[in-house]
Amino acid sequence: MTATAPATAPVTEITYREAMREAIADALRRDERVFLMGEDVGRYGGSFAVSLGLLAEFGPERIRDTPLSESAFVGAGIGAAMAGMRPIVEIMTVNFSLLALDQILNNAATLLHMSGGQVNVPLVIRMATGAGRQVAAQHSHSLEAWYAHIPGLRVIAPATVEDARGMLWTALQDPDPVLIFEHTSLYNLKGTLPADAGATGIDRAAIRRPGGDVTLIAYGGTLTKAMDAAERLAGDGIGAEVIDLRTLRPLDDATILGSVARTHRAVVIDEGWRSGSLAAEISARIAEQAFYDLDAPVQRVCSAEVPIPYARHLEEAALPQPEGIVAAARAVAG
Amino acid sequence: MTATAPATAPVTEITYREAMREAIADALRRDERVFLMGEDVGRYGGSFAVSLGLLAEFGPERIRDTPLSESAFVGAGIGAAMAGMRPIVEIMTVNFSLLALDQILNNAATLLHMSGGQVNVPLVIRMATGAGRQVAAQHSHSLEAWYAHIPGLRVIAPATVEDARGMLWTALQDPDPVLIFEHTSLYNLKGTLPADAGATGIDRAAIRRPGGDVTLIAYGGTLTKAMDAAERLAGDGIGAEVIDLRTLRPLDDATILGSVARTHRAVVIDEGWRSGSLAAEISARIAEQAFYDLDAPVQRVCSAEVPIPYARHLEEAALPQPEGIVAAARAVAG
Amino acid sequence: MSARRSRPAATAPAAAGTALPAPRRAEAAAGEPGRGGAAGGREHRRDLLRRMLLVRRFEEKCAELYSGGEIRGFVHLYIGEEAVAAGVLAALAGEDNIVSTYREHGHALVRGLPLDCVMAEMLGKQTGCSRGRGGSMHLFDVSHRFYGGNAIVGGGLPLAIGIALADKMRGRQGVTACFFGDGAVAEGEFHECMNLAALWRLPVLFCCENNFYAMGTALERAQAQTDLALRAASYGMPAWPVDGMDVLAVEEAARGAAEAVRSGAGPHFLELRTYRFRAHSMYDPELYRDKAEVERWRARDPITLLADRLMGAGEIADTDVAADDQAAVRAVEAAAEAARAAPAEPVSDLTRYVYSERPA
Amino acid sequence: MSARRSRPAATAPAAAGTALPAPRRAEAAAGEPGRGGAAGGREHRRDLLRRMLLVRRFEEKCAELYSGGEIRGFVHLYIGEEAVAAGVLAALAGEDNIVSTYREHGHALVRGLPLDCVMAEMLGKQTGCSRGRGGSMHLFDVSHRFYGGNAIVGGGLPLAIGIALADKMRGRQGVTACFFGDGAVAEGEFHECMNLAALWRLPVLFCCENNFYAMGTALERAQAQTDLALRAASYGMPAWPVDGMDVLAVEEAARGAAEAVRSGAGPHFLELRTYRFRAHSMYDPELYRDKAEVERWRARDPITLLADRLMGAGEIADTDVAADDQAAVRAVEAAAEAARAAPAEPVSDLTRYVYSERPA
Ligand SMILES: Cc1ncc(C[n+]2csc(CCOP(=O)(O)OP(=O)(O)O)c2C)c(N)n1
Ligand SMILES: Cc1ncc(C[n+]2csc(CCOP(=O)(O)OP(=O)(O)O)c2C)c(N)n1
Ligand SMILES: [Mg+2]
Ligand SMILES: [Mg+2]
Repeated sequence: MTATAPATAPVTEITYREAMREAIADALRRDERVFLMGEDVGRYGGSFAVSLGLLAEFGPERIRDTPLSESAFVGAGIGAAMAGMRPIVEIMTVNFSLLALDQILNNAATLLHMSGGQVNVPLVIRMATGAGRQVAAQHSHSLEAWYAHIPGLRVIAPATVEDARGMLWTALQDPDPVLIFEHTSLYNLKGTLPADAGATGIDRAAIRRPGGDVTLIAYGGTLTKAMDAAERLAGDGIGAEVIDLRTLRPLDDATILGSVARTHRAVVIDEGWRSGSLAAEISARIAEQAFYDLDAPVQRVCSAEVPIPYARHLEEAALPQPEGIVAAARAVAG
Repeated sequence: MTATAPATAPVTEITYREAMREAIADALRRDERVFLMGEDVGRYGGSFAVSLGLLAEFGPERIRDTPLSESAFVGAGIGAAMAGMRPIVEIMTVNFSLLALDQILNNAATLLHMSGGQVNVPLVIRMATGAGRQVAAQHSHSLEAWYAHIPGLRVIAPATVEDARGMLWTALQDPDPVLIFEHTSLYNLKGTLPADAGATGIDRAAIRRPGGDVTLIAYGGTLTKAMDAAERLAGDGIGAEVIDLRTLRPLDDATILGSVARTHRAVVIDEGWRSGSLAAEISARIAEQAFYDLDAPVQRVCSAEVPIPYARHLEEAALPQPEGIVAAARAVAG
Repeated sequence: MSARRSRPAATAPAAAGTALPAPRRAEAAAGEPGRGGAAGGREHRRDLLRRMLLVRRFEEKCAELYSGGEIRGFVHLYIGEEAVAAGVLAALAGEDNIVSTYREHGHALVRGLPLDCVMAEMLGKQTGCSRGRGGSMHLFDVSHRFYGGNAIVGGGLPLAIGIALADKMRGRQGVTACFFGDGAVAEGEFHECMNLAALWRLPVLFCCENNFYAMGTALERAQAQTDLALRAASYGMPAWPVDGMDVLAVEEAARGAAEAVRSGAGPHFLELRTYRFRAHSMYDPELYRDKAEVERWRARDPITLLADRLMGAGEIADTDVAADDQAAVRAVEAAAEAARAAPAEPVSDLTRYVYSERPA
Repeated sequence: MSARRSRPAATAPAAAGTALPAPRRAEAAAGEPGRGGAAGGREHRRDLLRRMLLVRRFEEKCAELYSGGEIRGFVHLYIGEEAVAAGVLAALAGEDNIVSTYREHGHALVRGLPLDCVMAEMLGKQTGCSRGRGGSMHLFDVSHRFYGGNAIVGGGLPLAIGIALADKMRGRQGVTACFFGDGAVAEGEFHECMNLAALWRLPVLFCCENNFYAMGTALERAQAQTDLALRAASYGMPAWPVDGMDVLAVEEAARGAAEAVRSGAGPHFLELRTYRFRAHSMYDPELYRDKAEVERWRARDPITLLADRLMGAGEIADTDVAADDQAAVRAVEAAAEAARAAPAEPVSDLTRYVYSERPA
């Protein structure tokens, strides 16, 4: 696994979408076993334009458009991985991944164990996730928690341009299935990257902003909101440390607990519905392992327990917002 | 909703399986809109023999065998409920429910909200759940936590003969979709019922054994294990209060928190994999709402994070057992 | 009507143009959108034109409001496909049920959902037919037996099966029309539902809107068997391809099929060959098809086709068309104004309708 | 061989009995189970008999061990269906891949998985082919390209598609044989996989074991179209029904189809008509079929059929059959003893193989 390139390399401005595209193109160039497969990844250019232009460079065998058959093409990715390829399967959004969930749980995640260690599934599945674009109930799911529940999977959520560029290659080196969640609100995020940016680790959470009074734990689409909240809290003299989980399974307990040991207070921000959210797992872990460190109960800022509505004001009210994070942080820090 | 019959009625011994069958037959007799639909519910008699004999009494229209098409027949149940029927859809086991999950989440749970209150889905879905019979990785799931995450659903888990007899009718009166999880280890459970046993509530948890030192929270297949552990703990002079959740969504916070307020200690027992389990949600809620009541961190006794293996000794080691519950209870109570 | 593709033993389709039997016709209010009215008459044909014009102008207004940021989310326009909704729904009665997709504005309007409610829904207002919660992809109106847009490709098919099953079990007359695209045919649910409907002889009218693309994926790159009527016929149900740009052909085919379904002959399938003139949704560079192809199809614009035909036959004058068009434009403008002025659902009601409201 | 059911334009099946081309035959160790050996020869036919006997005696032993509580969980016996595994696998080479179902003991044994390993897996031992983690429904042996039993009906089909896709992309010779039951045909995944395989012309040999029941559900109560070869042919792939009780017919059909697949003609489909003589799994009161039906099928026991034929042709004597049978019984007994004596996986290794072990 290559470390991030030194800061001396020339730096370019790039969007999250472009960084992801670069990562895919790079993998296709470096390893002939890699191919990209999914609905409209080719001629259409990807429903979020991530794969735009790749068909021209790599051709229809390796930028492989599929019919609307989520179970079959995800399962085909599993089979192809078993047989020596390194597929990147794109499920257009997490909303449609339910149709492939049986394949992911009962085959991808399970074959290695069930076969007594014989059958590896070196597969990467990418999917867009999350709400915030007024696409209503059936298109706004955040089901990362479900996937993070499954033994045998690794689940990651790049939330920065650097990770969009760097996590894919590392995921492709993993002998086991890796799921990558890309929050749709991030695709237009801009950032800078060294021209020779390479792979990043996929094992550890990152502290995106240090602070001593309260730990804000976020991932994917909620990271920017947490950073925003931390900025506002700083105005009030509250030092918020912001953790970007990066990896949702396995969770990086050490980074989380280390921070809580310093701040004694935590707020978990998660776009999933509150009951049964990933935030619940994190809250439970902190309480289990750092009970005596805590000065206040861990707070969760999650989505309201409602199918996400279309109307803008209702959708905004349903999702975690910086105001809510600030309020929760003040409540525990106060 | 009828209350449980008075204890003066004659009492019969009955299994959980028979109680469930009685409940179905009773519903079919009382309401002509009710029908049972699923794989092998008719001629085969139900894969767990729950519906054995019902075909003869009610005929193939109302005891409706389906092809192996989980998505279609669950969705058909939703449609039939929308159009005025009161279907009981049986998914043979939770393992196959993944194939119907899109219908359950994106239609059953969501239609009412998405239609601005117009489309009700008065549907009951029953499914067998759980491990313990050496049926290996693909047939041993406990995914109640996933379903309990979904707004719009009500999720219940009868763990006693009385509830097997009583919860279905109440569920059928609900204007919204209700999922019933039946742990396969319970079907042979024996109990007594008054001959005129009727409906029971589906809103509240039940305290199955009172105790003052520690609260054991269980549901479905783990209730017997918790009761067993409580018995052993009593031998050590530790009074364990055992809560049977009964309803997994919405959770009955009042009963849980009321008990913890008395005992100051809690152990949650859940056959789901630990990370992202329902136990995590319960643990997080207790910590959030009863932080200052707790004398020790909430403990979770869950399944090991491994696809459930076939070999008996491995399977036993993977699942929650009374010994582990006793140890966890001693750890918090000690 | 095109050749029948069903395998033997299936019931013959009812003769084209068969009049609706009395009981059902009595139920249908003449002239109301979505009801047949005097099938075959001159006024009826002009009504078909009016309905298509209404849909066209509505869609154009949506595109405008989308550019202005008043409509958001995913919006899938029906422009070019109007003859399908207008033709199929003209063959249905009030007792029939409709299940649709995310590209359902046309179905909703032709079915007779109040224009104001549909427009208000597009703007996410309380007066919207789904109280602003659904938006473009989730129009509902139970009073019109319009069971919604559905944004999961294929997701509506099982619902249609179930509604039809309920009707059958309750002995209720009623055809359930289920719309879906060519893309849905690749989904597993399509297969499960075709089989179940045929096996149980359910009163479903499957209306496959074959516009030859699923987003950017051309039919022949998605289907080993591109003859979709043949695919459906393989389940043993009568199935026809229909010229989906010719509203009269659509209505005729739909009427025959609906009659057969109604008479207990089990599910029927129409492959309605049509084309979308615009992007898949609002953002779409349309890299996957060339302009010439689009132009070829535009030359068969269903509205122009019908208008020319009626004018050619001397049934209407060009001034009639202009008048109908202006009426559509005005109605749509008024609806947009009303929607703008309409109240928003209060945020305090966010969690209403997650569960039913019960008497306290 | 029965009539071909494919639609036009599909490649003609290879002539029955075509010899394997040299490179592949060189790979196959003669006489090893699962390899063709001298196709068509007397010794080969006796091998087929031996393989079927081995499966039969293995299954009977499993039933016995299940009653004794030494085997647990779900066990689905293959008794009555042996000709399918024996015939199909005789037509495959070592380079070919197998994907199977939960009723896969027969496929595993005929493919040549070591008897001891298979039996040890049944008993959940460390020496089992899946180290005791899989049990009856999850036999695996990657060295034999045996990619497992799969306990989700239809769940193996996408895997087979994917393995075949990888072979095709890598330019690797190899047919992927995918076994599944008649019940799986109703699942959505079946449809998605038929379409994908046909669309991409993948080298898959679909082997539908039609035993006319899915648990207690008779084919005609599950399928609107009960001619399953016709169903498959509707995707534009060559498909035949085959007498699945006649091992020679199965082998012949499979050889022709496998040759065609290998030569790049895309997926082929065999509907192997067979019958299970016993319960679906170990507990099953068999309320759904009558004894007379079972007896009719038992009269065509595939082992007796072949033995009688070979004896009738004077190829073997009844003493040969008895000797082969006794050899099978002895082998199975020895395997059971070895499995009993084998060690269990230590509990401390419970969480091994959830993730791959990495060099520290
Ligand atoms: C299960 C599922 N997969 C993918 C999508 C994304 N998607 C939305 S519309 C569409 C194309 C559908 O094409 P078709 O069925 O032909 O309908 P059309 O848009 O042409 O009317 C896709 C892929 C979805 N909504 N649902
Ligand atoms: C998706 C799914 N649904 C239901 C089951 C339960 N089940 C196991 S085997 C079986 C019958 C399958 O029949 P068929 O495919 O004909 O195979 P056979 O058992 O006859 O060999 C059923 C319903 C399952 N394992 N997977
Ligand atoms: Mg289309
Ligand atoms: Mg079968």
